[in-house]
Amino acid sequence: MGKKYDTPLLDELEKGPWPSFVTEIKKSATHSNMANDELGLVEKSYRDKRGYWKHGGIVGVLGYGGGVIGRYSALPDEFPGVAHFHTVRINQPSGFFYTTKALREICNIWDKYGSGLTNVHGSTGDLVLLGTTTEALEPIFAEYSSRGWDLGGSGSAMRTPSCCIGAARCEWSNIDAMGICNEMTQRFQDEMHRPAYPYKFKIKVAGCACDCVAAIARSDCSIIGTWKGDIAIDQAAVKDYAGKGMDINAEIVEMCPTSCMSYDGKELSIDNGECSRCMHCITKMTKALKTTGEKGITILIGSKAPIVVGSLLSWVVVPFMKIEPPYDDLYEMISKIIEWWDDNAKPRERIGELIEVKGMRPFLEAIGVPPSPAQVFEPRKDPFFFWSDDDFKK
Amino acid sequence: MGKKYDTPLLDELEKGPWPSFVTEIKKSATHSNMANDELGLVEKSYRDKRGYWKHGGIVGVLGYGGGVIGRYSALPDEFPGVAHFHTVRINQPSGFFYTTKALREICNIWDKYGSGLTNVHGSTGDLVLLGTTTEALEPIFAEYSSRGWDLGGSGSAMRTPSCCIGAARCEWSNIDAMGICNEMTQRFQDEMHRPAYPYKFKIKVAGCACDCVAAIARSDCSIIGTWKGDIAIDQAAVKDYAGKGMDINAEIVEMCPTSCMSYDGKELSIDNGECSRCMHCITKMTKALKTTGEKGITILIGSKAPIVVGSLLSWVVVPFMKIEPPYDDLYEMISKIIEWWDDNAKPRERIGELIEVKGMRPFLEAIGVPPSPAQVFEPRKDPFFFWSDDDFKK
Amino acid sequence: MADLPKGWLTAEESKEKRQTDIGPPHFEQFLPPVIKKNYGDWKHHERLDAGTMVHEANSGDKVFTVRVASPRILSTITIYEMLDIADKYCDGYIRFTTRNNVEFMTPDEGKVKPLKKELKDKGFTIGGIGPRISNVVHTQGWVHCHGACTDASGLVKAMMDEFYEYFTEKELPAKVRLAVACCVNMCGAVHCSDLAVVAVHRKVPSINHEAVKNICEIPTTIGSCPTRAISPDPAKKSVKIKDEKCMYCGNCFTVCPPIDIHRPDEDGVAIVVGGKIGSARTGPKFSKLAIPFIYNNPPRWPEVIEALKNILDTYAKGARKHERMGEWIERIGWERFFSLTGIEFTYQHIDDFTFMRDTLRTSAAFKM
Amino acid sequence: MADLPKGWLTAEESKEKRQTDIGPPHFEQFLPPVIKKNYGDWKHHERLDAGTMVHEANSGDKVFTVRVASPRILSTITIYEMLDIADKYCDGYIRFTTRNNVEFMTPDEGKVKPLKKELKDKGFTIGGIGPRISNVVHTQGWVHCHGACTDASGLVKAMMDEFYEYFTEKELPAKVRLAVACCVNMCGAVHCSDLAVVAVHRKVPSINHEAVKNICEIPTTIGSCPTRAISPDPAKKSVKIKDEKCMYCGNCFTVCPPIDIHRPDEDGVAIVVGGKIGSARTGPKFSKLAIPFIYNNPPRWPEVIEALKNILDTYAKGARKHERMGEWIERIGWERFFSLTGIEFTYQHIDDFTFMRDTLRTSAAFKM
Ligand code: SRM
Ligand code: SRM
Ligand code: SRM
Ligand code: SRM
Ligand code: SF4
Ligand code: SF4
Ligand code: SF4
Ligand code: SF4
Ligand code: SF4
Ligand code: SF4
Ligand code: SF4
Ligand code: SF4
Repeated sequence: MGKKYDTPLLDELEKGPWPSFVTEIKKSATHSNMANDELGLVEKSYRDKRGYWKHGGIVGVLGYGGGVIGRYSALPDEFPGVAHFHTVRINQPSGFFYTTKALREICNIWDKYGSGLTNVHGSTGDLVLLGTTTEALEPIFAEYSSRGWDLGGSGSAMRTPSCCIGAARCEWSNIDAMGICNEMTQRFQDEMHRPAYPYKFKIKVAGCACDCVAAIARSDCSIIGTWKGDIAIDQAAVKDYAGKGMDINAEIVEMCPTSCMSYDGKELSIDNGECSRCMHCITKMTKALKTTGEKGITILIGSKAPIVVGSLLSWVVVPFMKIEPPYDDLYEMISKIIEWWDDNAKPRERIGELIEVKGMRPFLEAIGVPPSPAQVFEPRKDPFFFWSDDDFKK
Repeated sequence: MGKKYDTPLLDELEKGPWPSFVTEIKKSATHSNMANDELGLVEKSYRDKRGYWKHGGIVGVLGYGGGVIGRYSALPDEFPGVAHFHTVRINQPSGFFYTTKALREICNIWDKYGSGLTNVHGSTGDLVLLGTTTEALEPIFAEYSSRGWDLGGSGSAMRTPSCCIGAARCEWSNIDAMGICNEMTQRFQDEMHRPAYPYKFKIKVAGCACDCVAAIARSDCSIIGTWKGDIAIDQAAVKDYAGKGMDINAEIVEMCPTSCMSYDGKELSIDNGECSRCMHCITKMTKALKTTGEKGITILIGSKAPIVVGSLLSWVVVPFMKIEPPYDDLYEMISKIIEWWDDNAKPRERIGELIEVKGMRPFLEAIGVPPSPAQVFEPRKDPFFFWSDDDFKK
Repeated sequence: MADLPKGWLTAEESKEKRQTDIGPPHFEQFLPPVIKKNYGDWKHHERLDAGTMVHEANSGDKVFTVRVASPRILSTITIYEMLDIADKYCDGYIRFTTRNNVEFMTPDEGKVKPLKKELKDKGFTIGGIGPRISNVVHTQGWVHCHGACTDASGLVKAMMDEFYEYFTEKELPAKVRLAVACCVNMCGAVHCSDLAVVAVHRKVPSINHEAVKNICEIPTTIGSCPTRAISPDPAKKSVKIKDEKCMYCGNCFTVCPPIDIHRPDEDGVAIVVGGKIGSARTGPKFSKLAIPFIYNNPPRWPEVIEALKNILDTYAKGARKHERMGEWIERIGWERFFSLTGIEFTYQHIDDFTFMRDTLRTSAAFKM
Repeated sequence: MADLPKGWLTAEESKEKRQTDIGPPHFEQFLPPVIKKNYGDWKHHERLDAGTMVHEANSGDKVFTVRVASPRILSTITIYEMLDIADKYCDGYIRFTTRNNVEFMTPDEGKVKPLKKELKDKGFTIGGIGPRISNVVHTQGWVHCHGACTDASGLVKAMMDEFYEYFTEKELPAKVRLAVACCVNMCGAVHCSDLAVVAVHRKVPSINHEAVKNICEIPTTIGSCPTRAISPDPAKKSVKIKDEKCMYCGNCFTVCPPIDIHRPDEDGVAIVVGGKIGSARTGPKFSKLAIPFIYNNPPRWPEVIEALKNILDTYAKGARKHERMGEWIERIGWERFFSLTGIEFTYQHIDDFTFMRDTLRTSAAFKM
């Protein structure tokens, strides 16, 4: 396909060293009419400072209620190639690893049915295929699913869980983040494909408190690996860091949020009982410090973007839980969490919002988790607290 | 009057070294029938674990709507002496200074008309006379007012302003706290005596951020003395503190919340631009450190107890204001603040609660105060902010 | 008209004598001369002991202050005793503090010792200055208030008997400000104190519908409820309360007395900790819930005293110099506060009211 | 039935081949052998330069990772280019990061240099590791979303051209995580990023009543409004909006398209700062408002870029090593952030929404 539109504004965005999305669209435009019209449409948006997309209609594949975001141009006559421009969300493999063979196959199919444009990956974690038509959906699904790929979530459903690289390559991972993520993705297939929840539900799994997958900020259920035990210190390695110029007092000891470390110029020591397991020292001295003892997870619940009541970060619900493959306990816990939400939420109410309305207690009681100071930064400030009949029986 | 009741429970509270309120009641009971019955009533309360007072009716003196708290016993037949047991609130002199002559006179009058029991002082700051009858109120008022004493506030009115000792005896006072308090008390006489507000309104004045009168926690309008300028250091006095055993690094430098101090074992230095004027270092080294430069006040608004929406601490509204006797500017500012509240509040809505409902902006606009980062710990977190036509004109 | 009690002004006389809107006397006339002279011109001060300090003015003048405890409920008789002492040693001046202690001042160093001796001899308690426990800010209790769900004065007496030495002598890491309130109206400082007691109810109020009908304004009553638990009961021309929504604050009782919140057998107190007021180092802080409930046990509330002592002792052991209760707790973390004190953490501790969002932990880092 | 495009499965074939609920392929088959072998058994790692790190396993094995920028909108053509390189140097394995960078891994140290050379030669940008700016988490923008009130990809391109060196080379005190969202739905990380841009509207939406009547569910529409600005308009069988209450969030538009929130001439972006996600040192933090509004100025939004640069430069100058943007600002205080950056503080900065109570300053201590 040749050049169809003059795009003086977008061309500006091909200048400069950072890889250009305009170049990407142009590349696809060499073989895709859809991508070509996308270029024209976006140029017009740049000129008019506004998008030209209509509200998405409900489109999808047979038996599934999600996985495709319907998208129609507001200017189908002017840009017929993007009259339909749906996206297809494909469940990414946990950890975003691919063989070139697999990814090439994915791309080949997409070249056949779609615009050739992708997002690798979407913000939730899906492999996002950007721009196809309604009639292409069934064959696309058949092509991918027959090769072992399934659609991701959309609508009021479980969304594709996502995770950090975890145990695969990271020495700090307290858990098999990818294993857990994959397992949960598989177990919640039905809930992902047949939206029956009050609203979306996202799971993200991080191997440690660094949270390289932003679980605590962007998932209704945030699973974070942690440990119960001491931080073992390799004093020779400490010396090595000092020798290489690290100012251990300034960079480590004084930055420890609990002030539980000390360094006398020779030996580093940690008052482990006071460590909050924030990860700072470990990240800066990975050769010298190693967690020991029991490994497990903290489950935090409720984070989301600002609509409707302001952004939420996830709240600690289960301070520590031991888990083992095939993660039945975790699956059951998440199921209970979702069940309570499903039973109580209004439509379009996320679980964090619901907990804020109902209070933590009914939620904790429903999922069978006892109160713990780990769940709060500080106790309540007002004297306005409820008593249940149970409390009187005690 | 002799002993009228056995008070085995209260007698327990005469044991132990701390001065006993029971002893006080008994002392008054030697000459007051009211105090005697009070003793019996309170003993009964101790036995039954409950108070025996009815809801206060509205009583007072002619032309005033407040200053007296009506109180009636729930058991007037059993304890006729406390059938009426009203309290009279008297405006304390700012700073709680008295001559023995004046206080003796106050007590003499009270012995004549009341139970002989007092609270010196009430939590708001009034000199509280505890227990009299309705018929005694007019003569009591005549006795006191003819000697220069007036009633305090109650009900939906300005309450008696209160202050720390300030310039009278405290080297840290940036303002004449007592002078300001007295001036405001005088200027708001009408508002104190003729309740016409939506609810109570309290003013407290502290000479510095130590806030020895709890202004920031317990007054709708909290006035706190502050300064713009450097902290002058007397290095000889620093040396003296060190010599006397003060660990200047641990006690001062490391406790400075802005980390703007340093001490090399000899000289103390302060990066004044980064000082938040928290007062810590000054309070611990009063002989070495002294504020210099311009003096003035910070006005904070809104603190109150937890009913209805949880406790509030006052919020910074005017970060810095220069003031001078006779404090016209301050009076006008407070008047504007009250006017906005009076115009907008529902009955029983404190100004802090109203600001929370309306937002800071309309309040600041009404009183003519520009936005300032000093008013917030941090800016908003959500992207949900209003724009007015004025903003577009700019 | 009935006979007036002895010495009372007649109605006529009263009318004649009364003045209005005069406000309090100007403080100036009550200032000791040394204070008046050096007003606004003080140089520095020093704490001489738990109950004595000296202020030095730039003029070189000094004033010595001796602070004495007060039960705040003072009989005129006790006040007269104090005034006599003030006449003898302080040129007829006396002052009270914002925490209701009494201050005796003199510019004459020689008078300090005899003054303190006489105060002690007369049974007064000297102290309250410096890093100690000062007087307790408290409320009316059963002595005077209709709403009281505990007695404030009695609790204060029992507390201060226990903590007596921390007033008169022993130092703590920093000031520890105590407060007691006899209901959640908190007429005092409970909401911002280092260690405080507040009386709480635990049962939904009962309603005397007949009386409500006659006495109460229905919309005001409904509007008074922070949790919107109250709705109209048109049949009874009264109101009804949704049990699950009521958290027993008693605000409805304040505006409508026939809604009775008192249940002597289920009432008691909560203990809160970690508040402060001054902006020194860390800003003002609200008190937070430590123990949600202990039954009223007059006359000396031993369980409450024990609980307070446990918290104070743990603080005294753990805090750094100059570190207030709340600063100590924030440094070690609330999870550690609960493990160190052995206090049980309950559902009640978890905020479900206005500050909920900010108090739930949004971090994977905490102590185990 | 019309002719199928070339190579498409027929409806029949599709039906036959399709499988459901299989989920993604298990990741194991995609792991490079060295990763598979040492899975869960890594010892430590080291950052070799801005785009390279090496992990060492307890077994002694090593894996070298080279990270490459991606515009995230990738044409299949570019992906093929990457795959060819991965075939050549990485035994046919490739990975993407949670911030959409591409990672090339090899256990063979000797391959690292030629790999990097080829990547550079082919125009790829290596970097993003360590205390630098990594890729920008962003959203669809005008490229795909009906709601977009700015273009995300364009902004990202302009930003990263400016900050290019901070990706490829130059260090900052700590990681600086950037994000862009094209509307307040914030499909990404804006709410918890060090420095981020979010598109905002500033005018009350207009309502096409005819269409509302036909398309929208009225109760849902009313319920969607966070500030309860929407009420029924029975006459029009539609809804009306109370202007003073609307803060232009567009949630009504999401559930009811005929409520048009777009006003190209008054739309633009806000800049937020100081968020973070990890719990290292200080807990996760929300981003806070730095600049409430800058007009959309495509294609390169120079005013936005300048504002971001100003903030980044001020941070780079002022922060301590390892100190994230939000940690630096909290250490110096927000009042100082505004004075150092010279950013105007406006009414919009003062929270009047859900966090208002905790963000208003309740302390007499602040910097002047
Ligand atoms: C494609 C994607 C953005 C991207 O460029 O990557 C996306 C795109 C849309 N999001 Fe999102 N969201 C995407 C990740 C997110 C995230 C980030 C995350 O999941 O980690 C968030 C913030 C976290 C959260 O869930 O709160 C997010 C918060 C929202 C919201 C606000 C929801 C809320 O409760 O706060 C909406 C509004 C809605 O659901 O009505 C929304 C709605 C939408 C819709 C469906 C528009 C709409 O109004 O219905 C967008 C479709 C755009 C299009 O035409 O392609 N999207 N959305 C992301 C999904 C790709 C994937 O599957 O991997
Ligand atoms: C590759 C990636 C995980 C993945 O599964 O894709 C990753 C992997 C690592 N992270 Fe991360 N982080 C990754 C996203 C994140 C995120 C999420 C995000 O940015 O959206 C965070 C949270 C950011 C935040 O707090 O706002 C994150 C917070 C950290 C931290 C904690 C930073 C801090 O606040 O101090 C560290 C420790 C450090 O930098 O010293 C870290 C360190 C690391 C490193 C690279 C080690 C290092 O020395 O830099 C990890 C090595 C494990 C490995 O084998 O790769 N990673 N890291 C992600 C790379 C994204 C990218 O392309 O740039
Ligand atoms: C006497 C005193 C307590 C004391 O022992 O010292 C007191 C006593 C009462 N207060 Fe108070 N308040 C007293 C200072 C306070 C303070 C402290 C202060 O002013 O610094 C507060 C907390 C600060 C504040 O204003 O929020 C306080 C917050 C309340 C409240 C809750 C108001 C609110 O908006 O949160 C009420 C309830 C009400 O007004 O209906 C209340 C109501 C009452 C009433 C009038 C009872 C009622 O329900 O109407 C009490 C009468 C008791 C009695 O029978 O004597 N009192 N009240 C204090 C006044 C003495 C004086 O004038 O000096
Ligand atoms: C006398 C009194 C003011 C008054 O007008 O009555 C007072 C006066 C002084 N205060 Fe205060 N404070 C007084 C109540 C308060 C209060 C209010 C309260 O407790 O309700 C506070 C706020 C408490 C809080 O933060 O919770 C208060 C916070 C301070 C502070 C800051 C404490 C800190 O957090 O570090 C200091 C400085 C210090 O202790 O080093 C201080 C220090 C002082 C001293 C005594 C100096 C000293 O070395 O101890 C002041 C001497 C001035 C003077 O000439 O007396 N004063 N001081 C009050 C005595 C009450 C009592 O009988 O115990
Ligand atoms: S979250 Fe922790 S375990 Fe996972 S990649 Fe990041 S640092 Fe490693
Ligand atoms: S993990 Fe964090 S809290 Fe624990 S010792 Fe290291 S820096 Fe300190
Ligand atoms: S508030 Fe400040 S000025 Fe007033 S008495 Fe206390 S320390 Fe002195
Ligand atoms: S007043 Fe406070 S902030 Fe200022 S130097 Fe002293 S301790 Fe530091
Ligand atoms: S706290 Fe409650 S019960 Fe006690 S005096 Fe105040 S209003 Fe009355
Ligand atoms: S006690 Fe409080 S919560 Fe309960 S009904 Fe009355 S006002 Fe409402
Ligand atoms: S941020 Fe808003 S406009 Fe952008 S993709 Fe998400 S929903 Fe669409
Ligand atoms: S834009 Fe938001 S605030 Fe305005 S009417 Fe719509 S939903 Fe309500």
